[in-house]
Amino acid sequence: MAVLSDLVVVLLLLTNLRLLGSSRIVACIQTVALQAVVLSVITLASSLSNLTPAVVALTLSTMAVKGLLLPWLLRRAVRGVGVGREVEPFVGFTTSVLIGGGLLGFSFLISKPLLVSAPPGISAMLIPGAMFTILTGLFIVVSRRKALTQVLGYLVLENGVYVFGSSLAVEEPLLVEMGILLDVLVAVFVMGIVIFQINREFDHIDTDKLSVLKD
Amino acid sequence: MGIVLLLVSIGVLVLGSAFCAVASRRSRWANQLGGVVAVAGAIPAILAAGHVLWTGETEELRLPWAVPFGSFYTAVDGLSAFFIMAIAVICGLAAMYGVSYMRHYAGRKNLGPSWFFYNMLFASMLLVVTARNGMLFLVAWEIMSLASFFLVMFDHEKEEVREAGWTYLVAMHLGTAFLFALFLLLSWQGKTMDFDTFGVPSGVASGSVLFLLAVIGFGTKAGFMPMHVWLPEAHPAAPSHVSAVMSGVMIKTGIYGLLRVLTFLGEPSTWPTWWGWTLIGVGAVSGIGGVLFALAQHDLKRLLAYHSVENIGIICLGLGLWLVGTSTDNPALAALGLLGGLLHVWNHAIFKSLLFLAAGAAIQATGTRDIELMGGLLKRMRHTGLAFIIGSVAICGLPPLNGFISEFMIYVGAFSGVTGSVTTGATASLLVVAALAMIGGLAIACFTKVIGVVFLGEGRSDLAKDASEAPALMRAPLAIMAGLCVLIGLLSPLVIPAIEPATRCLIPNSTAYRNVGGMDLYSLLWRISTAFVVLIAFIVGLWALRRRLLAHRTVQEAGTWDCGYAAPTSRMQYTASSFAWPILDMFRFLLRPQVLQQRPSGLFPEKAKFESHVDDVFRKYAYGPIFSSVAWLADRLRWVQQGRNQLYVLYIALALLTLLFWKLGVAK
Amino acid sequence: MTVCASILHVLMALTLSPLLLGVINRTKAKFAGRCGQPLLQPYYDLAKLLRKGAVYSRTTTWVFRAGPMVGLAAMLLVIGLVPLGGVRALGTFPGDLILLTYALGLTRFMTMLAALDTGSAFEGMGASREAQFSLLAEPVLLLSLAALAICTRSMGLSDIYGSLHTLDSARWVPTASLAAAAIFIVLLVENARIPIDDPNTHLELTMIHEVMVLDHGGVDLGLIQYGAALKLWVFSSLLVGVVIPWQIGQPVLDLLLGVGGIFALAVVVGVVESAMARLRLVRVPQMLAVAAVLTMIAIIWALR
Amino acid sequence: MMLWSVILIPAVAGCVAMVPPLRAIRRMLLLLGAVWHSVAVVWLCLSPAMTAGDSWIALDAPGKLFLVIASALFLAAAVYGLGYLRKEEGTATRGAEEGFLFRNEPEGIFIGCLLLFLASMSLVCICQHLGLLWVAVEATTLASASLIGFHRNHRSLEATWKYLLICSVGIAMALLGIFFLATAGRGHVHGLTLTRLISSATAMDPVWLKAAFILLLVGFGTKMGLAPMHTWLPDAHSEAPSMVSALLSGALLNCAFLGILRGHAVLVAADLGVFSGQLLLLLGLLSMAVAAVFMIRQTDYKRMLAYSSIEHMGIMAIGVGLGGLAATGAMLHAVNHSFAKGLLFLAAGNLLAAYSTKEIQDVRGVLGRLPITGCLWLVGFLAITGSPPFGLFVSELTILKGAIDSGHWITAVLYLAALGAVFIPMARHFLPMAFGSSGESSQNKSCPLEAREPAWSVVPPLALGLAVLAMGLYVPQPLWGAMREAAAAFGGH
Repeated sequence: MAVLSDLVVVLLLLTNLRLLGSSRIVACIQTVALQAVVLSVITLASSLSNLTPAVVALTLSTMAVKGLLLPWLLRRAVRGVGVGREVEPFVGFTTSVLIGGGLLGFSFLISKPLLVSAPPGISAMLIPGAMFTILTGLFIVVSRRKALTQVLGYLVLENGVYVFGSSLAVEEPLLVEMGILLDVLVAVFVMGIVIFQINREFDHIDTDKLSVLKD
Repeated sequence: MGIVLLLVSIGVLVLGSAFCAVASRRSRWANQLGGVVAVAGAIPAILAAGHVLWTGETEELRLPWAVPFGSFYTAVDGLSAFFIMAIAVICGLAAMYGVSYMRHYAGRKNLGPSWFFYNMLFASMLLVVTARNGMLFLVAWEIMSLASFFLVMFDHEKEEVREAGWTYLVAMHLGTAFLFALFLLLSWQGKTMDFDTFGVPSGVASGSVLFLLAVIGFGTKAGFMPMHVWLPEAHPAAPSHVSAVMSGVMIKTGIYGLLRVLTFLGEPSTWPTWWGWTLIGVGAVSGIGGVLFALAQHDLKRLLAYHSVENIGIICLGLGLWLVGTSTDNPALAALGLLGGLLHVWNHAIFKSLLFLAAGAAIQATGTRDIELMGGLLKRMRHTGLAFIIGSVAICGLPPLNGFISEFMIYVGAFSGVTGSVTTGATASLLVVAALAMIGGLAIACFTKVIGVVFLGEGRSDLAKDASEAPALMRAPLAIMAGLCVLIGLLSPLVIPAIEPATRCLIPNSTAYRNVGGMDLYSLLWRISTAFVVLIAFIVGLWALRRRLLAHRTVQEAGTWDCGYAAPTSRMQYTASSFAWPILDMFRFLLRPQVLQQRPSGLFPEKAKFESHVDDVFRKYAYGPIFSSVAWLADRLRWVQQGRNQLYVLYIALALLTLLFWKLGVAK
Repeated sequence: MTVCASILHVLMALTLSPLLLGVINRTKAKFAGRCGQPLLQPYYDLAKLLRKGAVYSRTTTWVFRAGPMVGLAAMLLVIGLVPLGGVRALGTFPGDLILLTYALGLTRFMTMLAALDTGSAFEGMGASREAQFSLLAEPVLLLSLAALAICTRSMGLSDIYGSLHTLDSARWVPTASLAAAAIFIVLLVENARIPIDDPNTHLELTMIHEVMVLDHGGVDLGLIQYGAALKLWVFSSLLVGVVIPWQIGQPVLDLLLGVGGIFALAVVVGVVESAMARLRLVRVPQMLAVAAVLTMIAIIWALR
Repeated sequence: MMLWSVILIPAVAGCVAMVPPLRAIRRMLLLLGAVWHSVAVVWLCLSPAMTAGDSWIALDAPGKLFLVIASALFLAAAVYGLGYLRKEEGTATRGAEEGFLFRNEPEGIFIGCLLLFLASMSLVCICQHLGLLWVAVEATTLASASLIGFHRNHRSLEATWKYLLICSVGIAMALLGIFFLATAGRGHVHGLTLTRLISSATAMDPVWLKAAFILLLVGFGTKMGLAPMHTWLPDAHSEAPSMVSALLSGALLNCAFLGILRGHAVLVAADLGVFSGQLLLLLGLLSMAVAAVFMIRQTDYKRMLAYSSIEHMGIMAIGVGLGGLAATGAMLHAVNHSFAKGLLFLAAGNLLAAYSTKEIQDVRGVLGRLPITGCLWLVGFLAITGSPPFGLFVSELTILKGAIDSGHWITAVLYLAALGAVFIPMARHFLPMAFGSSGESSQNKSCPLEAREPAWSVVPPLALGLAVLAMGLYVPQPLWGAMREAAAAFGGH
């Protein structure tokens, strides 16, 4: 059982590395979708012992929203905005992957004291995995130029948090989980709208140009 | 009875000021109203102060006030009454003057607000000296600062006025910050901030810390030398009757605060001697520095403002002697220093307001503040000129006026310290004597300059040549104040008892001053009064003699003897710059004067020019650099906010990781 | 008895003080090898001036007329305050030295105003110099008197001078001599004697006191000159009280001794005037600074 | 029931307002929503306090406090907004900076989002369940995003974008923190309602608790505008319409603060109050310093106000961090600051309308041209800098007294220094704007010298100003008691 969940976590790590490595935005979107599937599997795996309908519903809806709806939205955005790939990010892709390795180690490091007093019965890989996903998300937001990529980064971050929540935290009431999911959905939706409008205002979404407001 | 009267007057003032604000649509009407309100407020306050000074007993009143730590706890004791008297008299007289002075603006400006703030200033000053609760005091204190700030801003169309206002506000605010700390320490862990719960928090902060906080906080308001920078900016900017009030009484509230706080600092005998030394040092610096800077000014009101710094210095010297006396157990030194200092508070209030008001009249008549453009005004403004000369004689501490009395008492105190046995007292006293003598000489130089250049000789510009005497309503206060100068000068033994209640708040049951060098203080003062009377008698006698001698002789008019030069013009008169230059030159190391001069050259030189200008060295070489360097630093730091989203998110991430690292000890 | 002596002293001061000027002039004349003006010349001048009419500049105001009167009145007051050696002053009280100094200040103040009232460039110049020098001279005088006060532990001039010689010499001699030197310098400055100022020069640019009274004439000038004479008497008696090292204890004799001393001092001044040249104006402050230092030393010694 | 109405009525009204054909009743809806909300809140305050129990929705003392603030401020903003929208109505407006034309977003969406914003803020105030709290806070972000982007020029869009991204990322951290809390309580606590967490706080695992608080602090701190996570705040406040800025800085920041307070309460209950207090102190002082630094050379008066909000958030954080008396002061300060800042932002809106510039040096002589606004501007300046007789003086002094009485000398000194350091540049920038003659500045040749001040533009700020003044002169016992009660929720007294 633990082996299975460990393997899934490893899969999660790999998706992160792929995100760091690839420059094509569509590919990234697919990866994020894949990640969504993976983490819903994790949720299932972590609560196999007591499989309530609520959990199932939640997992399915997560898969639906994060795995299908959001990617679809984002792809539309990509088509609408018409940017294919992330050109010249602040940090090159090879470097990003290397840094990703570093982040992985780092996340293991900061997870250690937490693991010491972690509640029993969860795989040792999970906390570092979640941490690593969160860090990856942050890193993408920080290191990429395109607004769309940053949205993706935000999604990855969100996924990391979600992994943590759904697997570690006690069974959340369905309402809250749904609320969280809804928020994420709307957030991405609004971001998409803003990106559209920005695109209309200055026919590009290169966030470099979005630094007029400063001191 | 006294306190009730006082609250009545405060009420009158607050209500009246509200009416002024409402009436601001009709400017002239608001002007009349404001003056009336101020006078109406002054009368009960004077009665209250008089009553308390006469009976000498403290009256207090406690009302609840729903503000944390606050209560409406007011009391009038000798010290309060002493200051109330000064405040009420000066504010009332200045208001009379102001009505006529402001009429001049009625067409162009809306006078309602200005009177609103004037009366608020008056009321808040009364409240400051009667408040017995920290919150109440601080609120009154800040209202006082703000009201005076808005009065300073009266002419806010002028750039320099706005600059002055800013300087003033900032100085006041920073000073008040120290007062916050001071009061909170005094009321340490108290549920309320009533004064009767105040005390030195043992084990938390020593009395010396509190003393220094008080000296800085209140000194900023009083204008002690390093913190005085706002004073020469703000006073010239304000309308003259406001300058009179600010310089005459408002800065004295700083002295009041210092004295009041000293009463919380435990048994006087336990005070360290260096407190007294501090005050004496501050006093010497403020006194000499103030008069030196005054000597260098060409702006009449700026000059007078610097003289306020000087006189605050003199007061400080007196108080310093008091502290040294108490701590070295030299009662005569203490009592005389305190009496002299307090009397000088009154005297300075009178003659400095007198000077400001007279100066205001001259400025309104000529339309300039630059003394180099005035001259010969005594012929056109006889009464104003006379008042100004009387004020000058008083402020120089010359007999037979009131200035001499207070300085004399400080001197005598110092001498009794010198001739005493304790040497610390002696050294301090000698410092005081030297400083006072120095100040006296410089003051004489400065005021001969002012009178000579402004009122004597011939008009130096057309502005001065067609000046005309001020209206009666403006001259009446001058007359009253001048009369007070003479009265206090001649009848000093009758004035001292009015100060004793105040001193009793600070030196309980001390009659030390009854013995000065083996003579009772009162009989000593009576002798001085006799001497003054004799002096006046001589003058009158000589005047009669001269009249008899000239009775049957020819008295004719002619041009000034100019060593054979036929056609002297008014431009050939000695300028203020030239008059002051030798002295400025002696002190150039301190004043750093900038000379603007064009030497005569060639056989038939066309024109020559000499002008000296002195900036406030503290503003220019101390505060200015600090401010600009901070601004520079801030500029360097602005790249932090440079518009990149990525960077901003990075900040968040870094903050998070650092905190996790630091707090969870992951590092180790 | 002592009171009679005091009154006598005042009367002598009022009557004899112009004679001092005469003595000084005579001494200078003798040194110059001239026979010089009669001793009583100052009296003749005064008498003549008082009989004259007056010419006033159109520029001037009442200040110009008040100047001489107030000045003289203040000097008369001072005469009543100054003791002469053992002879007590007419009026004395603790701290009268302050009144004395400030009365002199009043004289100076009014003289300067009167000078400025004429609007003449020269008189303005004179007033400016007067202000500069006097602001140094006044503290020196006050502090040197303070030194004596410390020495004798008393605050009234008469007590100071009366008790000075009763102390043991080791305590008062150094202080007194230093103070005396300082007072002598102040005397020269305040009374416009060479080497500070030349009372009978005719070059306005170089003058201090004289230039301030250029525009006065007749009665006013008379009052001024009489005032100047009294001023010389006052300073002389302040100095003599210190330098004459013994007192008889018999007031009238003390008075005669003191007056003798004053005239001797006048001769000394005359000698100095004929022996020395006039200093450059820039040197005067330095001279006063020296005096200040002397008083400082005197005080330190007294406090020791 | 009443409690639910506080959320639902605005929410429904908002949704209705978004329906295109209803343009007629739209503004009416806005007003109704605001008025209803405030009526309901008053009713709630008067009705006896309910015990939170285990319910998700309950009105405890801190929630009540912040709810009152939000409601009052929203009412003022709504009244102001009606006039504002009437003015903005029309095809296109000219941008203040670059001066090109742009089209505002549809009024329906704006009003709708305003009401939804109110609803979500009310939810934040009254919800007792941390997960729900997070949902609500994120909802406020989403609702306010389109308010900030009301003028669809590229400056406001940029601001919106930054706001969205930074806040979403930050809030995500907060969510993680909440999960950490849950994990810390695993085995002892079930569910994330405050009462449960607090009751069994001592049994929780300290390491996870600490980590949780750090995450909450950083996450909600981003929303609250604590340095160094404050970066979105100046942009958003300067680009949003003025009454939106007023809501953001007066109500929204408080809501975020409430999130931190909840976490702090749990830690206090677990005897880790010192730990969380220290962190709050640290970030508070840092925020004050940052605000001071960026005010010195500020050229845009709305950004200036934004930085002052950062400063005051710092002050509140310090107060709460100190605990005890200071915490009570912080609660008082929250009220005072919201009103004063609301007043200033609304006044700033009038300035922007009259001078059509945000540059400080182009605005001169307001007293001459807009007398009432000028006075309000000065009053606001004095109030926000904590001069008597205004409320902020009382609260700032209370916090200082708390610091001194508890012997936090360094904090007290730094706090005073920071107050001074903020005052100087503010005076530098505010005074020349109010005073002087309006002929001096370059811009205002364009618009008429005697601009008129309609009632809607001065009455709301005037009301707020009077409120602040009253708070400074009269803090009745019930009010003070309420503050103490609110502070008591996290170790104040």
